[in-house]
Amino acid sequence: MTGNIPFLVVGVVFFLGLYAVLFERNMIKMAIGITLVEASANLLLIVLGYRFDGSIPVFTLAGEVKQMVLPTPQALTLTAIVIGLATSALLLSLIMMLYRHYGTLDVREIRRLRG
Amino acid sequence: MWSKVYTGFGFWDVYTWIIFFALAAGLVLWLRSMGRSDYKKGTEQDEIFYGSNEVPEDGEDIQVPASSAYWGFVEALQPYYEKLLQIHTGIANDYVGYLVVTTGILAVLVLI
Amino acid sequence: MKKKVLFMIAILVVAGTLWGALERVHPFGEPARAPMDDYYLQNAQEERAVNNIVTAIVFDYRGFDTLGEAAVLFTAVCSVLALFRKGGGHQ
Amino acid sequence: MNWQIHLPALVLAIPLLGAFAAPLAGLGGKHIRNAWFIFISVVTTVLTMLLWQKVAAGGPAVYVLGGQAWNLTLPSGLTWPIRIVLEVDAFGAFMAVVGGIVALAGAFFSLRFMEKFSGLDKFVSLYFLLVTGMLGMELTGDLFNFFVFLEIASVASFGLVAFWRDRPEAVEASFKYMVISTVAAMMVLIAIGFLYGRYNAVNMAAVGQMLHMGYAEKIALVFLVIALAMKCGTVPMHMWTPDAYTEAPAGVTCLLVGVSQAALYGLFRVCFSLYGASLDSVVVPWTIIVMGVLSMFIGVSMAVIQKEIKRLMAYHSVSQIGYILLGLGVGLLALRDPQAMADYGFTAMKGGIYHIINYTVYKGLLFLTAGALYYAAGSRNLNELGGLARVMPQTTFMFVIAAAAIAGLPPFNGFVSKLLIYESTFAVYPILAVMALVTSVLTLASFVKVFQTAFLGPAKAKFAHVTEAPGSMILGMSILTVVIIGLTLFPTWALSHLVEPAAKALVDQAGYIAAVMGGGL
Amino acid sequence: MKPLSVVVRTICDIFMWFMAVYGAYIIIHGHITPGGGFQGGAVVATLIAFMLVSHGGEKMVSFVRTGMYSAAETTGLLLFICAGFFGIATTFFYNFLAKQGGLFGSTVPLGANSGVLNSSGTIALMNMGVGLEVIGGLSLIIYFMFRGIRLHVETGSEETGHDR
Repeated sequence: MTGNIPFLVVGVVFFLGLYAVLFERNMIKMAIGITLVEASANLLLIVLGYRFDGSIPVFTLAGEVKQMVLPTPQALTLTAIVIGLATSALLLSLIMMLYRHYGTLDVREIRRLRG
Repeated sequence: MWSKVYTGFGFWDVYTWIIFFALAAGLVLWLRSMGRSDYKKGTEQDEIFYGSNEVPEDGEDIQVPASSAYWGFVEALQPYYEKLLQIHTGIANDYVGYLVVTTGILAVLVLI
Repeated sequence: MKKKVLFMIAILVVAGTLWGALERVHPFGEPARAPMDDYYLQNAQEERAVNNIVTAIVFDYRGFDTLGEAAVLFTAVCSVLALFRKGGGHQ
Repeated sequence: MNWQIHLPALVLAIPLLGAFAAPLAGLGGKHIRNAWFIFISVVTTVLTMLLWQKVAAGGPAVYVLGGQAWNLTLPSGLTWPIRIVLEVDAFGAFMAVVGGIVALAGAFFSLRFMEKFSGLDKFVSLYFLLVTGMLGMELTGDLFNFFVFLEIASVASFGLVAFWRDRPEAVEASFKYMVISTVAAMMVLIAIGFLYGRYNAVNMAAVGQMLHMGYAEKIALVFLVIALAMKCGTVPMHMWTPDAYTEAPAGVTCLLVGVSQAALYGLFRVCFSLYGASLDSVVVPWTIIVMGVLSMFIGVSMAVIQKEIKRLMAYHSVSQIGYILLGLGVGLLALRDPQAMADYGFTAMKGGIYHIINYTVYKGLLFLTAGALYYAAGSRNLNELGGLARVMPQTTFMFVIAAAAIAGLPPFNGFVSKLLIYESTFAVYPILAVMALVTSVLTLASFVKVFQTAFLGPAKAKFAHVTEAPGSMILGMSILTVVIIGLTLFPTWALSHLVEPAAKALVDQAGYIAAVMGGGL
Repeated sequence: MKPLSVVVRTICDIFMWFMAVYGAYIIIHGHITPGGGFQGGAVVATLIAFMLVSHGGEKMVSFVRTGMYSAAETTGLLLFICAGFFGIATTFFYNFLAKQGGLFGSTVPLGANSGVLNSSGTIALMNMGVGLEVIGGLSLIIYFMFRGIRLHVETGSEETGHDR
């Protein structure tokens, strides 16, 4: 059971991210929540690809290697990190624009579009 | 290309429909041509009937605004619409919340 | 208030099922079978003359993903630039 | 050498090249940029049609990106693909054609519509990236690649929705869409992570071949279904739809309709081709059906009370998505029972898939006419509009056609697909067909309201100066009008050449897997 | 943003060029050592953030030529997609340079080795393309987000759109 603690961490980070998105009123905190959800997804991929006693999948000056960790999750995570970065940059820019228009960061006051 | 669309219970054929439509239109036009033809332009017959009131110049005063359309329908379903508008809060938290709630419900249903 | 409780339960259910599913994927650190990754580890260096297997996957075996990734970054840059563009009429 | 084998890759690479080179084209000034915009759009649309023709003639097209040969999915005796494989079966090619048509119409429309904005280089780039994302979701055969294209489409649509950034509502709509959509995209990524961890493969066909229903797979299915259903705007995750569709520029809204169809494609690709035969319970089909019925009814009843023309149409798109979900959900319900499939399931799927093209085309046209109204009259509020049929006869004509089609009036194309859906869902549960009929009536009612308030009525002094929309906008709208009339007059041809192969390809999970994995299961 | 103290500025002036060189190293050696185009590009783009923090916004805005960064971004992307297009004789994205001799065409010894820079074909080329793109893109994001703050302080000029 203790061996699976990384999986538990993924669940906890996902929970915290969703909590921040659902219950925080401040938009910046919501953005932090979204990046936490992204982090949990990336962590999930990395955790799935780990092998005990595995070294990094790079042969340069590697010495004697018995086995390497799975490389595909790392590649997928690289892509997912860039996507996460792109979305967070855009999200923060949108929040800046919203602050300029509405003069507040409280998400409950940004509700001209409803009904 | 010219055949019918079978639905398993019936069929749909656009050409039959168009022919029927053309026949009906022809019938209507024929009936219309049988009517009286003593309509004169420029007389009282030509004017808009507005409840025997003066007809306003700008059309805006005649038109029924869109928010008054289907007033009775909306009024009859008032409790339903109140509930519906209550859901559409416009708060981003709630929108994500509905997503998560739906996921939770479906997850529980699938796992049972 | 009722809504908050509902959301809290929903988050707990979703995160809990997520964790439960993770526990059943495979034990941590011991992927049961990894034919695709073993293929990369064994053959990538020979096929593409590259030492860094992750780079080989990122730019060759799954290169199209990386093109998409570059496109996402480009999209974000375009969007940010469009948001903060100098306003006013024509260019 | 036959260049047509590269079509699946070219369909994605050409708009991407168009997006990357748009800053260069923008250096040359307005005319070169516009020429580039139109040129790439036309080329993309033509390529999608060629791709459809190729798939219709020769079966599913696979394309191995970066492989030694385009069809070498399994190199040297391996039993799993190691590269990204584009896989286009009849359903994917059909969706690509639909997307290509709306992309072309939206491009023509945007030429004049966007003229008053600055930063148009960015607009052209974002538009092509949105097209790439949409087509990529429809052509790819790889789960992670699907996620990447989903994100391209999402991020591009956030940027485009907020393009008029001086309007607070536009930024607000973009923000709301972004928050919910990013969370959903991360759910997709987590689901892909599960499937990767279980089977060490991210290819749809390879995963589909090995799939056994277990705990992790169930959770992955739930996450994929809900996230993709959210992306196409089903109740109760539909709240972003009216906001985003209303605030995006009209040409982009037309394309966003196509993007929501791409998400729908992903949903059904996951349900039919990835899970398919191993989908052992009726929970997921019934969830899709229930979500469809809810979408139909709640969407249309919200639409009836709207005052803003685009918002009304956006709620209608929620309700029309419900029809498609209903049709294909009934098909999914009947998937494991050959008798039911032959009785009503296949008809329902044909109806659903036919409704996809119908919905995309007429909804795109409706959004374009709303944009033309907005361009000409400067208002979207139905309380203010009135009497515009006198000054905008062409727009009015096209609006009437589209409104009749969406309301399901015979003989228009919307009627045919709705008829197929009514008659097949009646066999499952009569109440479903009744709900669909009621929705159709309410749709007609709300479009009568739009027609009566915006186009009919006496001329208003405020709109005395209004003239007909410019030529390129009319051209963009008439492309879609021609498609609607074509689908109306030749429903049999459309059903037998476009829809039936797509439905067959969707049901045929073994064929989808065999195209990549080769041979039998 | 206000400039920081002279100590910070001096250290940053020296240090940021090391960062640029380090980033370039990571990009160029992407196929040999851990790292690659994105990571190296992010390191180089930190240069702008460094300058923004240490020297303040005015200096950064006067230093940055956005046209250069846009050009770097577009060049990188076009290099990337063209590297994909050139392989279309075989398939789109085919690695047509690997093990052919010539540019990036050397072979490497199997197993652990000390790395050959001139290897791996289009992988190295694409690394550079992505590196250029990320340098340009991230720098532009930082620059424009900062300018967004400044626009807020000044009076932004409004665009009218269609509400004539």
